[in-house]
Amino acid sequence: MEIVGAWIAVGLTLFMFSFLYKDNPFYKVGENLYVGITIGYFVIQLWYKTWIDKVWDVLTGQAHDRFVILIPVLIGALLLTRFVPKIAWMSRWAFAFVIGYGAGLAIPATLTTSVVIQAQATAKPLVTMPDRSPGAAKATENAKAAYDKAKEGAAKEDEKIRAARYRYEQSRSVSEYTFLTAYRDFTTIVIFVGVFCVLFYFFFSIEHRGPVRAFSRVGILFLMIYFGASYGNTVMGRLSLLYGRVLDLKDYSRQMYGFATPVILVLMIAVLAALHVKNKGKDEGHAA
Amino acid sequence: MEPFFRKLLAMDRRWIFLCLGVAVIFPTFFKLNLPGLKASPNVQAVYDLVENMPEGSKVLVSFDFDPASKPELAPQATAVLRHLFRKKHKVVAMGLWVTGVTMAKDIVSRTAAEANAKYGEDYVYLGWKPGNFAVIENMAADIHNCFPKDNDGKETASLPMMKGIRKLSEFDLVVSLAAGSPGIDTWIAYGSDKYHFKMTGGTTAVNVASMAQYVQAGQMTGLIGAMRGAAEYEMLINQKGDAAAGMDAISLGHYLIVALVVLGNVAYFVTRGSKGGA
Amino acid sequence: MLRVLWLTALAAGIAAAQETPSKAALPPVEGVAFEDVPADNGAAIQATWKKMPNDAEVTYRIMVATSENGPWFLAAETPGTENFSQDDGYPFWMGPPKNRELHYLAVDGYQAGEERVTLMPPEDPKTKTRKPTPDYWFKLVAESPAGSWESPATKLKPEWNLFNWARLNVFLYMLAFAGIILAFIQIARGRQLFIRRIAGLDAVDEAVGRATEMGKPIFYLTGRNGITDVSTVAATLILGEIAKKVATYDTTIKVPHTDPIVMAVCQEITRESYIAAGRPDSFKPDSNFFVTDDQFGYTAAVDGMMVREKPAACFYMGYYYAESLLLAETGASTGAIQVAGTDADHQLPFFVTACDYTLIGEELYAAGAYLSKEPVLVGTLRGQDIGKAVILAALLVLTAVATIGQWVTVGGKKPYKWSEIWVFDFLKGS
Amino acid sequence: MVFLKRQLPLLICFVIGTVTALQYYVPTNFSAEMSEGLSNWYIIVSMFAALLGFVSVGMVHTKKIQRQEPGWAYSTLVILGFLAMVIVGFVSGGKETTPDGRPSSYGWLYNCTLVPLQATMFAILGFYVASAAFRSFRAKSFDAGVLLATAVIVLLGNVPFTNQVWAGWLGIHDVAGVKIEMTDIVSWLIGTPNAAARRGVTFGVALGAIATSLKIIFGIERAYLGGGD
Repeated sequence: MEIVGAWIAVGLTLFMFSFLYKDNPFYKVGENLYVGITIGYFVIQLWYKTWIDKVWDVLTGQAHDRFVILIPVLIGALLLTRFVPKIAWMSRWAFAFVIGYGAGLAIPATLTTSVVIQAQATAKPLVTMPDRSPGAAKATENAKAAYDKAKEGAAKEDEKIRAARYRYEQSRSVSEYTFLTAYRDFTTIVIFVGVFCVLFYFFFSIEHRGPVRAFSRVGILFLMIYFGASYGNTVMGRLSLLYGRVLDLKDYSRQMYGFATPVILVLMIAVLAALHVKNKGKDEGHAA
Repeated sequence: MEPFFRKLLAMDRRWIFLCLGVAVIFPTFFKLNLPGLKASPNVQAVYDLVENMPEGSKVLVSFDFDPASKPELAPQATAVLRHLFRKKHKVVAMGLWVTGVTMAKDIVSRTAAEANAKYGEDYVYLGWKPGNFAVIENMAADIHNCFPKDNDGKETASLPMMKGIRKLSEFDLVVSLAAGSPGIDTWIAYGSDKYHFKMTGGTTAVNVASMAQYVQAGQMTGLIGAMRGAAEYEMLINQKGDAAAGMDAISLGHYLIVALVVLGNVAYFVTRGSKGGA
Repeated sequence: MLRVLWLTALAAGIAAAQETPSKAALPPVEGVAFEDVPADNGAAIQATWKKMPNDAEVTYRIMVATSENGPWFLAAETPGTENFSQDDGYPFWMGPPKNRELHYLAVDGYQAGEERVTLMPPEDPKTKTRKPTPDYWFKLVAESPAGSWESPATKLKPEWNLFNWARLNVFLYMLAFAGIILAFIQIARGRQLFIRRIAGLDAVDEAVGRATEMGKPIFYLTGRNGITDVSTVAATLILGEIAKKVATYDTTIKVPHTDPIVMAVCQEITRESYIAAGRPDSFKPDSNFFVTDDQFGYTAAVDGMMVREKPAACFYMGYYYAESLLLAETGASTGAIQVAGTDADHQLPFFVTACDYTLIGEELYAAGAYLSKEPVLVGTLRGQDIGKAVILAALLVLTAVATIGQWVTVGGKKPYKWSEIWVFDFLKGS
Repeated sequence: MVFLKRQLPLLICFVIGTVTALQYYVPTNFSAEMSEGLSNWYIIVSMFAALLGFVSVGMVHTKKIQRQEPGWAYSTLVILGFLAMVIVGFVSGGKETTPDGRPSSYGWLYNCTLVPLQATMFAILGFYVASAAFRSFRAKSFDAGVLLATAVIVLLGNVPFTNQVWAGWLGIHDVAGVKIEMTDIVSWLIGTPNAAARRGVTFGVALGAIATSLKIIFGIERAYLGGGD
């Protein structure tokens, strides 16, 4: 079974990869299978994890209010009236439930998570005054003592000293205005300016002229940094996925899987080459 | 110079595919073990969180991804679960993405077996339910009602570990490993911001930039980003896995792409001067 | 929200509960009050009492009983130096005044032997009902090596409340924003509201002009989402505008589709544009055509067309997924002018680098509203603008307050983060 | 009839939407139970919603097969894949593993078809990213230049080895006890200016989403009713 599985997995992987050469029958086979298999998997999950678990077991159970569960089943069934043109309008009741519930839940949740809390995290003191309380001074003193001790104790263990120094610098940045405090303030300021200017950029009720233009220009630059970071990371993501496939293919080229990868690869190249020769001369626009 | 660049720009892109293929495949045969990996603050924060929780804390791990993101998120899940089991925390696993159910089960049972964790006492795998945010809302009220049975059809209420866990807010930590939405943002908006539990997670590279704001606002503690984050986590728990092995290939790929961007732009600027516009 | 202290060292607690007897008396604790916790489901009560001079040595315990004479059980315990009202977790408009002068402790259950009993009886999992909450008696016990003191018992029943006052701010924001949106949609129905010219739309004119000069077609893509998606709607509206220009200059436009419904809508829109431009005869119904609903199949087909026909301009409006990269790259390699507009922020980087102009996120909706003058769109856009203006103003004011709060002192001493307590509570998500 | 077809859905939407939105502000047990009940209903209705999608995909493909449209043979694969998965699913009782811990036929089919197909779908993009990096990512304007510069920094910083080079050769890495390495620069870029920009976008998107939700509840946005009377 395992070997058969390996051959299928390798075959389908290479089918999909063949899209790199161009859109071809192998790719189409893989893709259409994918659609069918995903739906099949989904249906099984729905059957066992939702229908049996949450509907059937309840109906056949003992709870005195068990028939209430028929209400959502009825609503769900109404959705399917979409396929019966005459009574398709009944599906609107079900859509009204689904969409109304989603919208109602989304309003307070979005307001809290994406507006109120985000605003709270932006509005911070742009300059932090040092905490002059005896407690803070004491904490710094202790951290310094620990740092000194670490320096004496372990001459070689660089990492420990560094950690102790880090803690010392951290608490010193609370009780005094140090480089770290300035760095944190700088970060706060950048966040504030960034959020402010980006919001300005997406402001459509006034013309972007004069100082408004300056703000929105800064906003664009922030957006570009966001897109740049996003781009850089996307590359990492795609490469990771590619690596994952390569690793699997390599794994399956071993003897225990009957050299699945090289064999199928050679076969596919042969077929594609044959197709290429056959189609030569015909109008053939490949995916550039 | 100019004709050369012009030719370069006009070459078939399948040559570039080939270069990338070589860059990614080469390190899988010849280990380079490039040094320099260091835990980033966000990964360290997740590690510290798990490390410093008292033994036996209740942790929910939500697998919000499917095989499409497996190379990135499976190593994260493995590393985090290993750490959780090592610290003897009680793990409840589940998922919001349907096509990830079986994959998640594999990961959970494999890491649990490594740590000799017992099903039902040390960990539970609840599986999946449709409805995205509604699942979170439902779990906040009553997990036993939301998942009447676990993934294998055992009554949830009959599992000893689940006796003490009824509501989302009873978890000491919720970890969402998400490849998109529903994922971390759903858990924050419909879960932690409303029902107040500690939230952390990991995400794919594509989503790292979008999740940064939640970390900055303190809505979640730390964030494991992509395969690199997984490699860092593996380093922190001192157990190398798939991610650490993959970093070489990814690294070469990165350098190749940087080189391509630079080369492409040089070519663009050199050739642009002569014949207005590319 | 509630800062409830669980008793873990229950042995000590039970011991204390049973031998409260006569040690030397401590001075009476002032201001002891037991109240129902505001804005909960009736699960908890809260106790407050004043900070006392000898707090450093004192341990406070809250005892609970179901009858006036006991038996008394330990509900919560705190050293005298901890648990003040400033940490009660409520915004300033709720609960006791926030400071370090008043002790605060919330209680929702007690320890009876091994068992933890909640004040609100638990739900019976079978019948899904609860017994009614009984009356409870509470007292505060202060204990120190020097002696002990206990307050008289207070009878109290935790009650449920109808409104969660801690979420009052979010409630008000919701009402206000709903009002603004509905009002502006109404206003926009009555008169024109100003929307600034979207810079990217200038590029559209240029692109159409260029296509006319070169005598090559224009490709217009409406994205991969259905007609219910806001970005698709915006894309169809912009298509209408471009089709008008195309009709006027008599160039060709090609709109490959991946959704039959969107195609039908776009066909209609294109036809109307040709009529509006006064050239109904040159309208070709097959300028909108269906390719396939499959993601990469569609992409490969469109890429192939681009390579063959070398369009003068390509427009990518609407929502895109991973295919954005392939489309924009192929378009760029054919040398076409490319204008994109999408709210798919994962795809924006690819469009920005590969296209000559990109409408970013909401700019796409704004462009649609700007061109169509549709009252609902325009009104919503203006309403959202007001929302943004409010956020901008709030950020400015609150940041100023927070920054100034770093220097200002009130009453001769630095108050406990007053700016955060007073102003930032408005921004608390509870 | 018009009431049933048009007004009633709007009314249902309004009532459900308002009740759900207000539930957030009501702390009583009844409110919690209602939320639990509604979410449970929603989960069950979601099942049918998913079915709705499947049935339409199925209908498209069966139609193709019946009419023998071009590419109809591929459509049979959709049906075939679906049937294969459903049959093994029912045979295995929906369980991924047999009692002795080995993969069941359902788990097996999942691992050797769904996993490689889905994973490869997006792995292909790795190649396209590379070719696009060379052929179309241009610093056409100052803005695009900023984007590319950030991207290059993030790309380089994402490689651990760059860090080695940075710390070892350049040596500028120790400020106030904090090692500033390539990783930290990337972390800062992502955690600060990127987070700020993203938050600015989030405000707009969130307000847009709330506005849409409000319009749905108040019956201004009624695209879900579909066409017809």
